[in-house]
Amino acid sequence: MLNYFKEIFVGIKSLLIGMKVTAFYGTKKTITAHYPFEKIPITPNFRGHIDLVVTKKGYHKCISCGMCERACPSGCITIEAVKPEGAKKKKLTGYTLDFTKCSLCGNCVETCPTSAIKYSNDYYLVGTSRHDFHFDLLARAMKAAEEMGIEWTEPVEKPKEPTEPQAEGGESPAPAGA
Amino acid sequence: MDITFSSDLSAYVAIADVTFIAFIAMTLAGGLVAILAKQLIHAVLGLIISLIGVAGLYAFLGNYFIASMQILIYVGAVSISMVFAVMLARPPEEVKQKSMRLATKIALGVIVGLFTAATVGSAVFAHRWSAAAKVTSGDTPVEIGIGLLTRNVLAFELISLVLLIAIIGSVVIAKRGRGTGKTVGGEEL
Amino acid sequence: MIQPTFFGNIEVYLLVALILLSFGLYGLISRPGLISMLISVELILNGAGLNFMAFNTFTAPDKTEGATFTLFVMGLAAAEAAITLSIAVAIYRRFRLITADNLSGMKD
Amino acid sequence: MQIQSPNILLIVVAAVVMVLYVFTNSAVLVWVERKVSAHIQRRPGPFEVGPFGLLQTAIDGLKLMAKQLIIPAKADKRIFMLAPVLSFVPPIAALLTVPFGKVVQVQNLDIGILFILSLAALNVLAILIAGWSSANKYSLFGAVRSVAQNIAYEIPLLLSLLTAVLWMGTLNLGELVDAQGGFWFVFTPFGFIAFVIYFVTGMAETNRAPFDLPEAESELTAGFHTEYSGMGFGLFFLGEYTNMILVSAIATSLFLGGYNLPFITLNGEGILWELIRVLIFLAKAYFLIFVMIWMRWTFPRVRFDQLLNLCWKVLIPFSLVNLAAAAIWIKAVGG
Amino acid sequence: MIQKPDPTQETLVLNMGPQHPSTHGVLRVVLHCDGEYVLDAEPVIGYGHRMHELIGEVRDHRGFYANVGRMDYGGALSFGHGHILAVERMLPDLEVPERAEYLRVITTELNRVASHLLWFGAFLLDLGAFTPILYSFDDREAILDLLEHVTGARLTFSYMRVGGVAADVDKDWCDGVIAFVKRMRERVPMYHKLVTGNIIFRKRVEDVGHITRDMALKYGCTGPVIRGSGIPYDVRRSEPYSIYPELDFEIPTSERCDCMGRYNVRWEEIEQSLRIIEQAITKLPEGPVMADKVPKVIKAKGEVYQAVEAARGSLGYYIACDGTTSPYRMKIRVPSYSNLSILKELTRGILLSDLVAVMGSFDLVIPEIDR
Repeated sequence: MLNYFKEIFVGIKSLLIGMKVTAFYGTKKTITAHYPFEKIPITPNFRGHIDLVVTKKGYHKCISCGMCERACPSGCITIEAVKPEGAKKKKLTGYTLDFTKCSLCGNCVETCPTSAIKYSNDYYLVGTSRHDFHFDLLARAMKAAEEMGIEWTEPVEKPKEPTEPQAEGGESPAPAGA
Repeated sequence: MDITFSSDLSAYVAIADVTFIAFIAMTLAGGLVAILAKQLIHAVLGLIISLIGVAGLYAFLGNYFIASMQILIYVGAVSISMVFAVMLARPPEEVKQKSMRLATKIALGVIVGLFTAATVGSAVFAHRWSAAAKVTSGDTPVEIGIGLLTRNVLAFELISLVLLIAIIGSVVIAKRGRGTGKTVGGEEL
Repeated sequence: MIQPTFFGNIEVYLLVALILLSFGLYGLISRPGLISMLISVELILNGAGLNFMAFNTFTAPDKTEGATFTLFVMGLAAAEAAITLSIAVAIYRRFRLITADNLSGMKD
Repeated sequence: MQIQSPNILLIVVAAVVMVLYVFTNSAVLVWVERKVSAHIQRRPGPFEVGPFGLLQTAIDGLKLMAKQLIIPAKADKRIFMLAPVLSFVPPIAALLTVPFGKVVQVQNLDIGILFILSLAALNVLAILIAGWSSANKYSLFGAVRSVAQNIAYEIPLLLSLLTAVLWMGTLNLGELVDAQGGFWFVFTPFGFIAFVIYFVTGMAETNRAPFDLPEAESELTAGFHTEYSGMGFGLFFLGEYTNMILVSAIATSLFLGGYNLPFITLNGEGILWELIRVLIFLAKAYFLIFVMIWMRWTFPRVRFDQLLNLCWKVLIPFSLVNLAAAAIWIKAVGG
Repeated sequence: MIQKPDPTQETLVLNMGPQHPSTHGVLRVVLHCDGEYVLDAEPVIGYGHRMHELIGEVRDHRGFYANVGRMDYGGALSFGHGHILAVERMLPDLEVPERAEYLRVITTELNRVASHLLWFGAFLLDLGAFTPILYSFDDREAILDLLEHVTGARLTFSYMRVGGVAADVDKDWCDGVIAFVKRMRERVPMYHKLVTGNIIFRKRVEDVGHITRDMALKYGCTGPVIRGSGIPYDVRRSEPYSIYPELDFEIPTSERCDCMGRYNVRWEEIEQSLRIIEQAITKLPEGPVMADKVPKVIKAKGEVYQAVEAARGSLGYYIACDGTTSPYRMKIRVPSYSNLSILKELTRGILLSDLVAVMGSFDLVIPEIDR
C-alpha cells in the first residue's frame, strides 16, 4: 500500500522534473542555422569531389600517369591523354570525374605522385540530373584559374623539341564543364 | 396538454416543425437502415442515426436531460460496444443464409410487423388522449433524481444490481470463450 | 396564438414509436444474426422509451415518472447489450459464426 | 407550455461564429504547438510565411484542401467519408454551451455539462468507424485501442466532473462558474484532486501524447487516420484541436472559476467588463492547452495496458474516494 | 519460412515494415498478433542488400575500405578500424606509428559516443518522445564537427589508411575534444533527468524484453545487448587490439537483462568512452601518422580474422587472401544480425508497443544486417 502511494508520488515528481528540463531549454536561444540565409562555415579539410590543382604558373600538375584511374575502386575517373609526336611527356586532354559513382575514399588523391588533384570544398552540390555530376575537371581548373586571375598557360616544352601548336592544346576540352 | 405560441413566433414554429420532421425522418430512415442493411456495421450506424433522431424527439418533448442521456448511454456506450463487437467478431455476410428460409423469414417479419402496427395503431388512434388533471412536479434532473432515490429507490437499486451482474457476466462469458487453454510465452492469454 | 402543426401532437410521437416497434419486430424475426437481433431489440426499446416520454409529457400527472422509466429502459438496454455482445463474441470465438439459428449445438 | 424567447436566429449566427472561431482557433493552436515544440527542441519553428510564421497554418490548410482525397479501394466509402465529419462537428456543437463570459454564451442549458459530455462521446465513435472503414490493420488497431481506452478514461473523467457538480449543486455551466466566484473549486483539496484527474483524462480524451495511443506514430504509423489524405485528415486535425479547447474550457469553467480572477469576482456590467471576462476565460483555457502541448513534447507515450492500469488502479480509486469525501464534507460541513 | 496464418486461430498477420517508422530502415517483421499481443515475430531481412562482401572480393583492400563505413552509418569508424586492422595483420612488415593508433582510437570512441546518442534519440522516438532526439543530436553535431574537421566527412568517414590515418590533428582539435568531453559530462545529468527518471519511460522499458544470460549466449548476442544481460564481454578487453590494453576503462554491465539494462549500459559506455578519449588525448604521442614503408599494392596471402568492438557489438572481418590484390573470400560478422535473430524468441507473447521498445533497445542498423 505504501509502495502504491510512493510510486504515484515519485512518478509525478519525475514528470515535473522532465517538464522543468524542457521548459529550461524552451527559454534558451535556438541553436539551428536557418540554412538558405545562414551557412555554417565549412572546415577547410572538407572532402568534396576532386579537382585539379591549379599551380601559380596557371597550369595543372597532372602527368597523365593514370595512377588515380587505377586506384579508383568505383572507376569514376577517366583520363584522356595524347603523346604528341616527338614529345617526351603525355599531354592531358581530358580528365572527367563521374561523381555519381564516387565513394569519396580518397585513394586517387593519395596515390597521385605529383599531388595534382585535391579535394574541393564544393559543399552545396545540387543538380537536376545525373549528368550534372559528370565533371570535366580540366575545364573546371581553367575556370578556377580564370577566377584566381591567373592566365591558363601551357608550359613550353624544352626548346630543342619541335613545339606543337599552342592554342589548340588549351582549348581542346569542351568549354562546357561543371 | 396544449402547446401554444404567440402569433409573432410563426416563423420560429415553422422552423421547429421542419426540424421536427427532420428528426422523425432520421429516426425512421435510421431504423430502416438498421433492419435492412446487408453489412452489419451499416446496420449499427443506422441504429445510431435512429437513436440520435429519437434523442431529438426527446428534446422536442422538452426533456433535454433524457435526450442527453439517450446520446450518452445509447450512442456513447451501447452503439460503440456494438461496433466493437462487430469489429471483434467479424461476422460473415448475412446473405449466406439459404435464400428459401430467408424469404420465409422476411415474409414472416413483414406479417408480424404489419399486424402489430395495425392492431396497436388502431388501439392508439382510436383513443383520444387528453391531458392529465394536474401536474405535481417538474421534469428537471433534480426532480428525476429525487424521484429515483425516494419513490423508485427499489427499482433504482435493482437496475444497478442488474448492471453489475451484466458487467460481471459479460466479462466472465467473454473471458471463458477465449480459446482453449492457449498459452503464449508461458502465460495464458 | 398559433399551434404547431406537428410537434404539439401526441399522435405523431406515438406513430413514430409504433413504426419503430414494428421495424424492430420485423428485424427480430427476419434477421439471422445475433447482433442484428440485438439492434432490432434496441429499436423496440427505443419505441417504448419514446412512448413513455410522449405520455409523460402530454398526459401524465407526474412529470418524472416517464423520464425515470425511460432511464430504466436505457439501463436495461445497456445491460442487455453488454451480455448479448459478450455472448456473441464468445460464440464467434468457439463456432466462428454468430447466426442464431445454428446455435442448437451449444450444449457442452 | 409557453416558449418565451425565440433565439433560433442567435443560435444560427452563433454557430457560424463558432465555426469561424474553431477554424481560427485550430490555425492558431497549430502555430502555437509548432512554435512551442520548436522552442522546446531549440529550433525556431515556422518563421517564413507571414510575421513569425503566423500564416504557415493557413498555407498548410490550403495545401490540405488542394490535395487529392484518396479513398482506399477496399474501404467502406460512405463510412470512410462520414468519420472525419463526425469527429469535427460534435465538438463545435458542444462549444455552443461553453460560457466564455457572462453574456457570451450561445445557449445556457440547464444540463450544459451533460450535453457536452454526450457530444464528446461521439468522438470515439468517429475514431472507431474511421479505423474500421479504412480497411487497414494499423487503423483497426488504432480504433480498437481507442475504444478500450475510452472505456477506461471516461469513468474517472465523469467522476471528477461529478465531484465539481456535487460541490456546486448544478449542471448548468453558467451557474457552475457563478457558484465558484472568486474562490475557485481548484482551491479546495477535493477540487484540486478532481482537477488533476480531469486534466489527465482530458488529455486521454483528446488523444494527445502521452496518451496518443490510437494514432501512436511509431507503433501504428498513424493509427486510425493512416489512410486519410487531404481534407479528411484536415478535419480530424481540426477535431483534435477543437476537442482540446473544449476540454480546457470545461476545466476552466468547472475548476478554475471560469471568467473570474482568483478571489475576485467580476460582476461588472457593460461591453468592456464582458471583454475582460472573455479574455480571462480564454487566457486560462489557452494556458491549459499550453501545458498540454508542453507535456506532449516532453513525455514518451504510455503503453496501452499502462493507461488502463493508470485509469483503473489509480484514477478511478482516487476519484471515487475524492467524490465520497466531498459528499461527506458537504453533508457534514454544508459545502 | 514465414508461418502461414492458421484460419482457425484468432491471429492477425501484420506486416510491420518494410516501411515503418520504428524499424529504422527497410526491415520487415511479420507479426502474428492476437489483439495487441504478438504471438510470433519473424524478421524478414534483405531489402537493402548490396553485396558488400562480394564487393570486398572484387575490389582491392584499399578500394573496399570506403565501403565498410556504409554498412553502419552510425558508427562508421569502428567498421573502418576493424577492416584496417585485419588488412594490417596480413602485412607483418608494416609498423603502424603509435600516434596513428591513438588517433584511430580517439576518433572511434568519439564515433561510438555519437552512435549511442543517435540510438538514444531514435529509441526515445520509438517510445513516442519527440524532444530527446533533438537534444542528443545537438551533442552529436558537436562530435561530427570535430570528426569532420579531421576526417573531412560527417557520416562515412573513410579516415583510416593501411599504415596509419589520412590526416593529422593539431593542438586546437585536441582542445576541442577536451572541451567536448567536458560539455558532454555536463549534459549527461540533463538526459537522466529528462528521460531516465521519467516514470512513463521507466514503465515502458523496465522488465520488457528480458534476455537471460543463456539466451544471449545461445544467439551470440554481443555489445550492449549481452552486457545488458550481465555478461562482461567486450572485444576491447577480451581480445585486446590497438592501444586499448594501455587505457584504463571498465566494461559496464547490467544485471537487469531488460531494455532498461541495455539503456543503462549504453549510457555507462558513453561515460567510459569519454574516459578513453580523455586518456588518449593526454597520452597522444608526437610523430608521424603514416608508416614509412606502405606497399603501394597490397598482395597478401593467408587468412585472418580480426574482431573489434563496434558501437553495437562485436564486429569481425574474416579475410582470406590467395596472393592477389583482392581477397579470395571476405566475410563480415556484424553485431546487429545476431542481435536481431533473438527477436523471434524474445517477443513471443509481448505487446506490440513492447516489440517496438525491444527493437529500439537493440539499436538495429539495417544496412549492417543487409550488408
